[in-house]
Amino acid sequence: MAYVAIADREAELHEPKTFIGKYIWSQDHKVIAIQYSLIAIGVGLVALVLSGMMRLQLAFPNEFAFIDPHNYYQFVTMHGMIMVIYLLTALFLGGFGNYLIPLMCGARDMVFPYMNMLSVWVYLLSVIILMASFFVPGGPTGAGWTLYPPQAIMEGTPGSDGGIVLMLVSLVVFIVAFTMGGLNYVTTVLQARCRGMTLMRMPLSVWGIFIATILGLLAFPALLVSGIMMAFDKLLGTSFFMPAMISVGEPNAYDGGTPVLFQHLFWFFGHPEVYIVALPAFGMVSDILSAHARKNIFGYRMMVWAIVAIGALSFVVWAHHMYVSGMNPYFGFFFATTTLIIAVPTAIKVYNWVLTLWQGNIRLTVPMLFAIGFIFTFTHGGLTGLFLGNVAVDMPLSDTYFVVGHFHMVMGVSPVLVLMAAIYHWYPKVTGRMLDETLGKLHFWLTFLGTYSIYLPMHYLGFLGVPRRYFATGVTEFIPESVQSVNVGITVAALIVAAVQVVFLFNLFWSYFRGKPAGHNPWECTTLEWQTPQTPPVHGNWGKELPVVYRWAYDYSVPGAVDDFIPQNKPNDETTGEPHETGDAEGLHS
Amino acid sequence: MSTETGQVHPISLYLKIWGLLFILSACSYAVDYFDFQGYLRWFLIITFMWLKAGLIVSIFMHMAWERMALVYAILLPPMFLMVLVGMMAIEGGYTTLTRILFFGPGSAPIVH
Amino acid sequence: MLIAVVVVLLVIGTVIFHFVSPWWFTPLASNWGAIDTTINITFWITGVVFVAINLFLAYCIVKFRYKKNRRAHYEPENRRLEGWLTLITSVGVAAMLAPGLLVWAKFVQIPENSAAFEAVGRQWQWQFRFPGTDGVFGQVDARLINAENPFGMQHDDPAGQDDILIDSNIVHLPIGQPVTALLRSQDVLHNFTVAQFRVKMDLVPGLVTYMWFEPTKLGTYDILCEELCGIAHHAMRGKVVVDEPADFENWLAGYPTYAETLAVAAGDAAAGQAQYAVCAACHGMQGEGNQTMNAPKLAGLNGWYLRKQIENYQAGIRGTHKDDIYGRQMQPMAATLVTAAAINNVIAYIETLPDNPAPATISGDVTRGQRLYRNCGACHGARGQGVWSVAAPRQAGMSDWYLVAQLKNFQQGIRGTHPDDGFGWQMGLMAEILHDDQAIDDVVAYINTL
Amino acid sequence: MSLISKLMVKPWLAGGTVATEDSLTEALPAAKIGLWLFLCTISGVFALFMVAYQMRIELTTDWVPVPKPTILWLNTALLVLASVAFEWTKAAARQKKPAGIRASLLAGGLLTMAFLGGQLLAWNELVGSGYFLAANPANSFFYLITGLHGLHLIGGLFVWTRTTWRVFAGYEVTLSIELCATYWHYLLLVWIILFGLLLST
Ligand code: HEA
Ligand code: HEA
Ligand code: HEC
Ligand code: CUA
Ligand SMILES: [Cu+2]
Repeated sequence: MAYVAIADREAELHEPKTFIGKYIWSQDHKVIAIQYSLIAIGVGLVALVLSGMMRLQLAFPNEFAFIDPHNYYQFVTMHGMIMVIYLLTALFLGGFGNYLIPLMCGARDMVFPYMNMLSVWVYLLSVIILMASFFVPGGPTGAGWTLYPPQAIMEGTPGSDGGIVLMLVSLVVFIVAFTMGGLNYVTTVLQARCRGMTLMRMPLSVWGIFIATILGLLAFPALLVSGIMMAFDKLLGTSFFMPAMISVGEPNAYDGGTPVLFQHLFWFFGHPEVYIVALPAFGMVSDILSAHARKNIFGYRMMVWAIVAIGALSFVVWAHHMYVSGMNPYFGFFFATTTLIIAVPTAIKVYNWVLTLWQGNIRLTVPMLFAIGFIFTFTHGGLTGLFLGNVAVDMPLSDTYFVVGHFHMVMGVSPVLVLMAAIYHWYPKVTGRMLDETLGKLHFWLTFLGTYSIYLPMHYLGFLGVPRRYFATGVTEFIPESVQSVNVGITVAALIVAAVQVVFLFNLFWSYFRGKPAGHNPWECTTLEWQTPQTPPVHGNWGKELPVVYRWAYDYSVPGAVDDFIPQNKPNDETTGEPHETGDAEGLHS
Repeated sequence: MSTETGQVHPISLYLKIWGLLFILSACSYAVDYFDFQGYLRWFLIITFMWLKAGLIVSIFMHMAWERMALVYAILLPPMFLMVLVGMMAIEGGYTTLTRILFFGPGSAPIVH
Repeated sequence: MLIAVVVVLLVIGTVIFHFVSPWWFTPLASNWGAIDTTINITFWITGVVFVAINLFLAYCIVKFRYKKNRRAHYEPENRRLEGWLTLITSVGVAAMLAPGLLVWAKFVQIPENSAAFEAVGRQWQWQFRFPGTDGVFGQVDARLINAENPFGMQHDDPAGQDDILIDSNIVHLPIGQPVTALLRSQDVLHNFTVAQFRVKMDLVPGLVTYMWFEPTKLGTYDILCEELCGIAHHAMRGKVVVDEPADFENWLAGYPTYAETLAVAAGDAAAGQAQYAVCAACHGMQGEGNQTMNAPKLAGLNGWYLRKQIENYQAGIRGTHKDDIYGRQMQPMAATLVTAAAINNVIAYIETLPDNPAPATISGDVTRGQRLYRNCGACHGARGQGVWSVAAPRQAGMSDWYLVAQLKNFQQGIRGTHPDDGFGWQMGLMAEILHDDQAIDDVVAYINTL
Repeated sequence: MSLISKLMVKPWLAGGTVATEDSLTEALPAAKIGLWLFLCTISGVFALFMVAYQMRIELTTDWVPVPKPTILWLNTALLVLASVAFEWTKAAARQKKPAGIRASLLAGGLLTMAFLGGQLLAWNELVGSGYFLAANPANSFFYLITGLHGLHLIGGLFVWTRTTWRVFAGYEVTLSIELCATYWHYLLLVWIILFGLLLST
């Protein structure tokens, strides 16, 4: 077993001595995970504030002197980009990926700890560069998170000088950071699993993160390529994406390129990207549902295949974002078909989540509430995706608030709910203390109901034809007055939801010092991370000996067993052939 | 099922592969020489390119002696890329067509 | 428990909301009823799935809530069940996809009998072109575009000579006639959307895209740009008026062909001088403006803007609002220029007048004004020089008190709200971002520094 | 066991046993897997540039092919030699011949630097005869693609520097050498494909 030897290379574990070595330049995957998460949540809060500002303008047009079209478009762009890349991608893969992969696979650390450490600092650098663009003349770019040229690099768009350049640089730096981390995650899963942890025994969280990382490694190059070429167009005057055209009434030197090429490249990255944030969420929510329903995940193999299938298919649907972009219209047939096909594996996942609850023994803990909320919102958002995927139906809806409603429902809230579920679920392992339950429930109810009332009405604005990325609708003959009141309602809900995140942050902070001590396995889970000898796990995770895995990750409520869960590292009793009596994994908690 | 590491391959194998590579390169140039046009041209050029790449990867970079999984990992993404390549070829043609139609023959490609 | 109740309530609420909400498609005005039908099919299928899954979810939560003595059922998988679900889902998906693809097949094929018109977009204006009697569009070239040739026509293309050029945000189309919109952009990406027609398509520079539809209802509809195209994206609007064929022909006849636009004689400044005598009474001998008469400075104003405003006054688009006291004075004056040649002559004369900056009379917070001017500069030019392609006039060095007055007019809807005004509404939307009189003073004070 | 049959396993059946499966990547050390993954990623980058290249050429009015300076052939030979040198180093490392390792490793690095220098000369020659970056899409792509390839080699040289230093300091470096060799072969392959593409258009 070659990989065991690798997983057990104690000699190579870099033991930190000083404070700096332990918390700043740490090579411990758990510390790195926390660093990633804190940076991501920090920058995510910026994006949250920006969304609040946008909502203020949309609900009360021209009431707030500090919002004009110039910075409105900057807010939209930065909000979208931060949320998708710098918050969700970083938090799921850099944060949870780092924390969970070694623990769930039974490894001591990532296989390249030094590179892992570099990854987080390079990520921080990319965030700093991004934030710096707020302070250059002209401000950050306002080209929309899709950064379509020619607009993104031409006069008439906010931040078309410094802002867009810093954005591109920041993205390139982010990609470097992601690649360093990503190589680690994939290699660790391939190489450093402990004895007995076969591929099909891995928890779905690991599967989700694993496949998402592979998607990232293959998709980010497309962003890199399009970003570099756009930077050349901007800075060196090449014409990769730029045809002959005028700019503010004057001819310019570009000739011959085509913006459609950029869109193809961007979405060749962009569509897999949305699954990069969805797949880890799919995986983690499966584990959470299973643990709190005290039942094995239903159809484990199908769940794995679905993750793999969704990952693969996501590379051949990109142009469903371009149905009305002026590309060759015959592509519509191909992409509508592939897009709707992708709904089938996704549907299976939804069914299996619900069927996991069926005949379970459901504990309505806070993580479970969030997970149930996820099923609800994701189903809704996925189904609206089917409208958009069907090329003819997309035509009236594209670029309206229907699209905004769709992607906030699938991306702006579903994975976010999973993140929250995951934080409530794994916080006890990370800190040794429980998060406060009352505050947690408050947080859940306001977030869940609040976001639904933000995003549901948006779909209807879209049917009406209200366009997205509009600073103000002004007067049109088909948009009735009542839309304004809908907008006010949405904004009020958004502000409430934003405010309740403060409660959550307070909870995170307060429970760290005052929370109820958690014990080593408060939710009675089977997976390995709950079986560490210490909570929180120390550097090296497993004490003297690596765990050995005897079963899959979902032995909940096994008929005949004493407890309703059997940890993965628990062997059968030699005499009876049945699992050991006690729920404690012996040998590890001495 | 384990493979021995550090195996030694006969020099003759390498020589044969070099030969093949030369033939394939010759084919690539032949495409130019016979002046094939349009999709056929791209199809041929890309096929030869992939064959060459495949040979080099499998022999000189020892892929043929690696495990299944890596082979999958190395073959699948190129397939997606091929979809992209094909689509982009069509897209390029489509764009050129509208340019000739509306912006005049001056916009027609003058190369190839 | 509560969560199950809430899920049920949300499902019921969503369904009720769907049926009672007044926010739904605007009534169809084209032949694309098939799109609406496909959407309805999609609604029924996805709606049933949504309700079924979530009610089942709620049921599970209630039925299988935690009981100390119960064991969950251990069932790793159930291939039969999963197989059936996959099959049903595939059928459901196919039932949505098939009609969708049929509609799309109809959309990509332009019908034989369709007539073509061209919609040209540029930052933040629309223009239109009809092929004229020969039914063929002349070829265009983005490199030829300038204030004199706003369409970028290729001069020597015979097919282009009879093309009808409509340099306005308003277009008319005949009812009952399938039309193909050829879409062309002169700068960045734009998008041509008329909500009532259901179809939309992007305008891409370096490419001509198309879509087709058949207007089926008389009326005036908004054209919106639905592809982010810069700072005034939301202000890039046009109108399409669906007419009876005869009215449409009349309207079209009012616009010049390309050959005719070329034939218009250049203005004669000497002839214009005589006509300017009338204007000089208010605007001053040197066109320097006269605040006591409320007459702004004219010297140095862009010629294309002067022409457009004179035409607006003549057509009653400007200077007819009941609160527009000074505009109403200007209106009869503009009427004294009876012919197009007269207008040209006057403009030619005004262009010869010495351009000295008007004295500054407004003071305000220049730094704040500069921040606000980031928005204005996109159209009026970073140095306030005026930009023909956005139809935005020069501001630097013009009468500042007049700028203030006009901004207030725009804000109060005194200017820019006439239904035939193809440009003013844009400035109206923009003027709204100046929240109070102080902001107006600030931005004008900054303009004075340019 | 193929990947497919691995994915068909019903994991709940073997409860209580230490089910084993041979690793997907058993024979390779982690660093090699990492390198391979990295190569996949950068292959994506190069391949996408080629996609863009191929599409851009398809639609252009203004494509004036860049002359290919003859020095490029020489450079190609240099890079081939560098690659051979690394293969040689590998052999020397396997046979534990320190002198051979040192000589061939140095040769590999120096040949690479010579290649890079040669590329610069080629650029110089083009600029000298008026083929500027932004003048024509063919030029843009030429500089972009060769530049990117060069950057990857420079990145490789950093690792090479570290390896060389460790060789001279007497550490065990067989793995590093193997990684370098793989990387150089890979970049040679990329260069040959790119060069072929540039020549054929
Ligand atoms: C996490 C992110 C995420 C996810 C998972 C998805 C999932 C899907 N998305 Fe979404 N999408 C985005 C994020 C995401 N999307 C974003 C960010 C944008 C906008 C980008 C921008 O322009 O700024 C976007 C835009 C977008 C568009 C472009 C719209 C436009 O611009 O005009 C389209 C069009 O096809 C689309 C389709 C889909 C489809 C078909 C799915 C499918 O995968 C959904 C599958 C799920 C289900 C279908 C639900 C579960 C199934 C069942 C319960 C059973 C169903 C049963 C039957 C059908 C019988 N999405
Ligand atoms: C993950 C992605 C994500 C998330 C979470 C959100 C959250 C929100 N979004 Fe965002 N949005 C986008 C992605 C996202 N958005 C994208 C990609 C665009 C397109 C940009 C473009 O067009 O270029 C967009 C555009 C967009 C628009 C359209 C603007 C326009 O077209 O003119 C609007 C308008 O209302 C809006 C509103 C909101 C609101 C009110 C919230 C929220 O405030 C909702 C309520 C809050 C939460 C659900 C909590 C989330 C908490 C955190 C993010 C912080 C920290 C996390 C932890 C503590 C774990 N968003
Ligand atoms: C989207 C483009 C656009 C933007 C942005 C814009 N304007 Fe204008 N502006 C116009 C157009 C077009 C007109 C001419 C309207 C007409 O033809 O009636 C105009 C006219 C004006 C006039 C009247 C000038 C005259 O001589 O009659 C003033 C004053 C003015 N703008 C000031 C501003 C200020 C101040 C801002 C910034 C807050 C601004 N504009 C932003 C397009 C714009
Ligand atoms: Cu034009 Cu938006
Ligand atoms: Cu997508």
